[in-house]
Amino acid sequence: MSGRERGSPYAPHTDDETAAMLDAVGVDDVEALFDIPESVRFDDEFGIDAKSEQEAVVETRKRLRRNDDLTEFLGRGHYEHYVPSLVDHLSQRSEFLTSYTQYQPEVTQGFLQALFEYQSMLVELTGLGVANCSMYDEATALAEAALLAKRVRAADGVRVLVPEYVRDGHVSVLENYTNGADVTVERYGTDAGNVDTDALADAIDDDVVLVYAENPTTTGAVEEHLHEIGDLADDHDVLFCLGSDPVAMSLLQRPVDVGADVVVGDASVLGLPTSYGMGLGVFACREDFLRQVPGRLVGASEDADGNRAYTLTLQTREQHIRKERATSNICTNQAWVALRTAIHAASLGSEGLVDLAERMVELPRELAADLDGVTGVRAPVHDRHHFREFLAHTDQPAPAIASDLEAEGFAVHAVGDHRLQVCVTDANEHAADRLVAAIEEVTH
Amino acid sequence: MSGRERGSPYAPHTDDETAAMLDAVGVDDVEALFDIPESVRFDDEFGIDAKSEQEAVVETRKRLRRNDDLTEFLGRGHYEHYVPSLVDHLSQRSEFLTSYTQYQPEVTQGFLQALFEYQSMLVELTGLGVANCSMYDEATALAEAALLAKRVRAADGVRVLVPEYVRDGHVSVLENYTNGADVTVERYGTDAGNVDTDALADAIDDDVVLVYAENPTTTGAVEEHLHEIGDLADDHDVLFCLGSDPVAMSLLQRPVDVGADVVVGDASVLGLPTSYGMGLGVFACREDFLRQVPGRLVGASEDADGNRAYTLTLQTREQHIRKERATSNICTNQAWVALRTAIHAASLGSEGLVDLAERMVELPRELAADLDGVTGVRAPVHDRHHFREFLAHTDQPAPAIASDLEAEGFAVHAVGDHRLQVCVTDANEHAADRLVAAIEEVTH
Amino acid sequence: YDQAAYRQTDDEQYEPLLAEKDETTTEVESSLPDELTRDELELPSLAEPELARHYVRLSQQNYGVDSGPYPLGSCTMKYNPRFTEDVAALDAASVHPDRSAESVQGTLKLQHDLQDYLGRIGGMDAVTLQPPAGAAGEFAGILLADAYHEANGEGHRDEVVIPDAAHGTNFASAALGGYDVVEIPSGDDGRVDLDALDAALGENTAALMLTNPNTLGLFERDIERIADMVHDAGGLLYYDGANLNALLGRARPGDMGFDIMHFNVHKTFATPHGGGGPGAGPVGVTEDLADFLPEPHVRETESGKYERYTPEQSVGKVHGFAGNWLVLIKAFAYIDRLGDDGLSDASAKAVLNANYLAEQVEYDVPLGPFHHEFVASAGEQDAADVAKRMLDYGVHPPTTKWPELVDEALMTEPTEVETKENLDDLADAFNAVAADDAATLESAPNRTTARRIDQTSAARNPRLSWHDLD
Amino acid sequence: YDQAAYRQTDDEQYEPLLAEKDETTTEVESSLPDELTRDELELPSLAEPELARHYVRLSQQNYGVDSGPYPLGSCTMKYNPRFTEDVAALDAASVHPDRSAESVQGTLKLQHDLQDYLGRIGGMDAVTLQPPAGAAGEFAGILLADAYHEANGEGHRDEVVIPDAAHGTNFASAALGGYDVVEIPSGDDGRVDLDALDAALGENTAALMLTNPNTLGLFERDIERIADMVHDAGGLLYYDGANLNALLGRARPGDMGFDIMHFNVHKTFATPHGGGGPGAGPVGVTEDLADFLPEPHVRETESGKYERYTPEQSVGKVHGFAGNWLVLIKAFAYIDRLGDDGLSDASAKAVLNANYLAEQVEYDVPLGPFHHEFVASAGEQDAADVAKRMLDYGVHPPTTKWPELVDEALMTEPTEVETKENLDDLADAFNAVAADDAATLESAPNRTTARRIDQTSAARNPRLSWHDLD
Repeated sequence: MSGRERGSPYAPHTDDETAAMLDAVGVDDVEALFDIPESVRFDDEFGIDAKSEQEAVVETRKRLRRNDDLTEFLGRGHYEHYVPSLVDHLSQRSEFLTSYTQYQPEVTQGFLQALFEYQSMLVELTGLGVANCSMYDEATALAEAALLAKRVRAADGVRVLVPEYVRDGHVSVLENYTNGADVTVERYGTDAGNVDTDALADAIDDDVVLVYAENPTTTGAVEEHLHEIGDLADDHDVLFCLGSDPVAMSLLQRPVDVGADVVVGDASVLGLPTSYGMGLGVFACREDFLRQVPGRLVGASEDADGNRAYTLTLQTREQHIRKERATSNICTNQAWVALRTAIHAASLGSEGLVDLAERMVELPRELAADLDGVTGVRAPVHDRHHFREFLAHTDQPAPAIASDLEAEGFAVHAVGDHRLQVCVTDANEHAADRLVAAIEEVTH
Repeated sequence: MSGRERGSPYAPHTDDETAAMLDAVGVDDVEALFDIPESVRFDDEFGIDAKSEQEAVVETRKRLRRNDDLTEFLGRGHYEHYVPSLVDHLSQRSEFLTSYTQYQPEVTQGFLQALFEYQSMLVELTGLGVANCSMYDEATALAEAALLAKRVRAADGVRVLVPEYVRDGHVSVLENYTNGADVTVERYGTDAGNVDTDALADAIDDDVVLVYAENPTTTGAVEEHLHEIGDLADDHDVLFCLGSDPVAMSLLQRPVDVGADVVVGDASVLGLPTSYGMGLGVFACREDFLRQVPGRLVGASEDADGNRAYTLTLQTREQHIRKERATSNICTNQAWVALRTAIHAASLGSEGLVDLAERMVELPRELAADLDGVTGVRAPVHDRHHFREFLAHTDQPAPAIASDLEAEGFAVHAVGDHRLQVCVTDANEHAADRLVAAIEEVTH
Repeated sequence: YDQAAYRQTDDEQYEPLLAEKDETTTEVESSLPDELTRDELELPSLAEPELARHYVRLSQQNYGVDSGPYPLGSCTMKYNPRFTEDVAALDAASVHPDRSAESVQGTLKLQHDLQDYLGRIGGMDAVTLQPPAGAAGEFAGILLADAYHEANGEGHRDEVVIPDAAHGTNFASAALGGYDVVEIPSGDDGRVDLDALDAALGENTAALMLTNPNTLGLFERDIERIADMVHDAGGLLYYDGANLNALLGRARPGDMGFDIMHFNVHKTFATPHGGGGPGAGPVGVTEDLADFLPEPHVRETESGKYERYTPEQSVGKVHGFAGNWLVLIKAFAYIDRLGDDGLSDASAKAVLNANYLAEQVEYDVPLGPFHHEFVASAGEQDAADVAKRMLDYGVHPPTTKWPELVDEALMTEPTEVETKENLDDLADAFNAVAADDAATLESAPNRTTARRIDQTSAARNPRLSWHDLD
Repeated sequence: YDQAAYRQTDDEQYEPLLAEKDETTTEVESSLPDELTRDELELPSLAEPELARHYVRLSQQNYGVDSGPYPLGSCTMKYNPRFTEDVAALDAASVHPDRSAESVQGTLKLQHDLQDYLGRIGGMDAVTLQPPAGAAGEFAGILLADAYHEANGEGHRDEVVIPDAAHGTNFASAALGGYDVVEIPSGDDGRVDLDALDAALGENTAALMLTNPNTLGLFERDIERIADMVHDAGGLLYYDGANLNALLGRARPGDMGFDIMHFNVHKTFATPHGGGGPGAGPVGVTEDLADFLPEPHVRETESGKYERYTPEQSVGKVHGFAGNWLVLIKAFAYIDRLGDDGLSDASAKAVLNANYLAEQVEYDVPLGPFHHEFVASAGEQDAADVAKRMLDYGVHPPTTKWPELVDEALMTEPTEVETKENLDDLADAFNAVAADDAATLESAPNRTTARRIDQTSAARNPRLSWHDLD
């Protein structure tokens, strides 16, 4: 640009303007404004070359193109559904994308209303009284649930029970977040892909603050013992936290009806493509925990003219006011993903969501049956209903099969030595027959 | 959607609403509203299956993926420059993309101003007094220029002279558009890639209404005889129409300075990627032709509060008012492409545009020199300055070389039996060395 | 200071003229000889943040279909599905028109399949995709008719007959083709007056150009008789596709006796109008005219490949390359998504919406029965004022003062995308304006970005670029 | 009727609540046994045109950086280059986190290269990308400190020292890690009070968390002395990266003696804040702490491939998968585009802008010299009212009432993306408000989508979903 020195392409200063501003500030050189002792001055370079936009696009693209183009049948907590084009187009609008947290509600009514609508959808899906407007992901939301349970119970040295099917990584996050609060995380047993309620009954006691279960489970089974878990939790005055997602909740038992006190999960199953694990943490709970809720809440109010208006509310729970006594340290959350999720959900509507969910029951049923027809494969391993995914037993070593399948263009999970986990949704169902053929191929 | 019958996904009617509306209209069935004689009723089907959005995306994508992924060194009137990302993001904004022609200026000030700015840029680039806010492409703009010349001269049975280097297809369009006005199109000679001014002097006469030349020419030469052409045209009271584009005009002789009365060209070289020939017809001319200008014009005015406002103006030239006596039949033009071009041009600014143009002089110089080093290749054919592209002589048959290059992943033009035409811009320069190597390879 | 995006103020009007912001003059220096270059260039030069803000703000001063109802009669402003933008933006769609046929089989197949779809929808034997807009399609159609008559030794036919209520483009396109226009008045019922038609037809008739349903929203019930009359006179029947959205799956121009037709892809197939274009105006013809189509045309070979070829008696070209191809991709994707069910339902709902709205509007609505649009009469009010006042009620007004058959015409086409609630609200706006007094109308609009704009001074004192501003 | 997009009216407020539009209840039917399914679901069900209009309208009621200056102190709201959106949206970026390392070499290389870039920029030996936001980065840093002390047999250290002017997240993150917070008051000069620090440090000190430049925009000139004091006490020095945009290319946390730091990618590397996130909070550490980083970490092998591994004493995980990866791609692309020159210039211009604006503002601006932000005092005025009134002048106000060191603080950070003209206009807005009377301030804003919103009743009578509305 004319009169603009080389530098940041996003700093708009012409040389003349820079000079006038330096003059106004009273220095000759911008370096004079840096009040940094010489001894800690950095006088080297990072060694990163400046590039044109075109070059920068090419550089990032070149790296990403090293990824193999595989058709993924992967799930285990991160899922893909077809995202309508409109989600991209609307969420990319400048006013949404480039805004900050809604500290000035009078000029951010649009985003506040979108978040209010997101919260409302989660309230409808869970049946619980309160949903916040996002956590990072399912793992951190679960951790926040445990901390909420601890606060609600106000107990020392307590335990949280999670079933064996939960991903190790999620448990690690849970432990990391709760260690500081002297919470111990314990696993309890499962039976044929569901919670083993006897094992849970044995493990549960009055020093437990939270028991967790999932529906569907990480290995894809529909959980059939939710009422019993809820009852067991009630018996011991323990909070019952259910892990689920908006698609599953649109079809499966409503969390509030099985006694869930908190619902966590990943809502980015609507709104985001596969994103290397980027998520949208659901956090919904009973209304009586309202003042203990972590994260941001949008509430309805009125403006000076008496018109309905939205605002962040109950902020005294939050770190920027309550500091070390806050209900959470969260500040930046996943608002824009929540916007995308809300758009996706609204574009499906009730019926679209239920239809999608029902397909998530039928597709794994069909694929499991097809795989069961392959010699040396037995599917599903557990005699359960499944949602999106299921385990398959393989006579041959599963890791080798998974590796061979990559060469054929498919990605599946190997879980242990003789189990594959296969996830099928609207995003990959078109390739399900080819997957079966490929598995047949590589196992013979 | 619940309560919504199968049909158009973009018709929002629920069954209840449809029923209520039919009731209000007083018919039982929507078919009763179609006042079509039975004898011409269509009672068959088109045989096109309805699809989900996902399926429709896949279907179109599947077709397009049959295209080979070649690095193109193609030009000859359709060019690619890197389009900044912002052009896509801004032009895709709903308010721009989904609006109609600005018949109600009070609610379309945004687009009107953008088009006014586009016109202003063209006025600056050409030096001429008036630029309209778009024609379809260079070929149709040239045709409109010929028709304008005929109107201005008010002559019968007249001739238009175009140089030999113009694409046959463009001449065909010109002939088709002007036949009805009894205009004859004649070619005149060229010399070493430029206009042969002697040939032009021989051809020009008082029955000529327009003489056309290009800068750069379709084969990439910078035209060195513009002043002479302008003088020849003046001598015979003939309009001089120059073909160019915004990038070339930012560096090469200013059209008004060489006596151009009309400038046509393709402005989509800024703003659009390669698009199978989709264009943006430039049309600029002397101010005294104002009432004869084809197409739409945006003008500045004031609103009732005295504030500056923009509006379509001089509409009495247009078909919707003047009908068969209009200056053109154009209605829908290329407004959205003009918006993209304006954004691209503004993002480059004067200096960015001039820099880009200068690279378009340097890149073909370098590439021609490299190709000249290949045995059996001589480049450039013409001892001229070049812009973006040039002709290269090949000892071996050029069509066979072009065909072999496709197998190597490159597309170039074969022009005649022993000439390649090679176009190099910021969009493909990264592959120029590989092209040279590939040509070396396939010619040995 | 410029007001933030969320609100306009009266006293601090934002006037974001690029040129006034940061104009810079660049001295041109080049490796070229001085005499071959210009001296300087003076264009605004903005850093990206300001550029983004400029256009975001301009966009916010613009009304689109995504802003609300846009019932411009004969313009068929319907919702533009965004997935079509995505497929048109695919890398694989971005190829040069001079690529070899072998290397762009995907593009050729898509061209071929769209030709095929449009042929089925219009009842036509062959379709060219080359015309870059509806009016360009009309002109191409006239060219084809011209070539046809010429080839049949009927080159003397130099008249095109057009009803008075037809689109202005019909007249201009015929004139562009070198034809004399014979305008015929409409009958009292708003349809073609057969006597007038009969009188107009003759040995010099090259074609009749007809819109059906016509611009009043009325189906030309006598279409078969009209076709016979035109054909008996040796002329061709041309179908203006502007109102095809009213007939999808119910009637086809080819079946009605039309020989040539154009499609307006934005009106029928929901491609965005983009503030004035680009459009695309594919032209369909019957078998007799197929040999005259522009080149290159695309066909499937016996081996299942696709090739370009020049029809035997091709008229040549009507666009420098292949027309507005990116727009055509969007049209293909739309048709492919909707299929028979969707296209047929689109027409049904478009017609239902127009009829429903016509019922709710208190202005006089003469003629009928209507298909996709109706023309109300503003009566004693000035239709242009009515439009301005409707802006104050937050809706886009209909097309005004045309066709002239109806006094102070309000030509209204809601399309299939509006809900009943939207139509009720739109009717409320119509009816509120109907009750407004003349002074109110004349001073409207009051709630828009700009108030009433002085068209007269704009035309009398044309200021068409920055260079013309103070 | 809802007003068109271009203008709000007072009497016809658009209230587009999805739930009020077209709510539908769906009876759930399934192939699953009844007892495993819910009975019904009641969510709004909109056809696409209405959905598009709903969100387009909502967006138009929202202020973003593309709408104008957004000088929220400590939030660093700078322009978000759009090309980074494009690369994050590439198909190749969309992979599942459980993919084998062999099959996602591209993603791993990008992770590795971003780790490398951040290490160079921060002067750190190793960087994890896993924390999904700045606060999550703080917490991860505390975890690392905890593991480090534990591994060194210093598990008794249970205090984290934090200056009073620090971000609230510092306190909350330390608490989340199980630490007691020892808050120290700032000195009169707005910087760390060394005596207070000395008094706070001891054998139980695990870490000092420090922002530099601090939230007043002041560089902690005694940083080396502070580092020595903390290290002598056996503690670690934690760098809060919120204000790193002030130092790029001028000073690096690692060189100042910090052991752990986090980066806020939106503040320093221009990723969009998206109305509240997603962010990303990579954490850098010195060599001594590298073995404790979360798993999986990414490294290059000798063969030039990239692999995931678990650092020897890894703390485990702080996010279920790999953090907010799509955001990190944008950060990489930004850094790669700007390079040394651009990053260094960004800091220069950010600091110049803050100092220039501070000069133009007529409110009292105590302390200094400033780097990227300054804190003015609204004096007798209520800073929150000042903010509301600034909205009427069309600009986004600064952060208010914090840090508490300055009375009625107006914490202002224009960032490098504003032009001189914008800053002058912003100063005009500040100064106009400074001259406004109390009544005017209290009744503001008047020109916004909503007028002053009642926060008290929102909190007292929480209505947090459609179900709570009348």
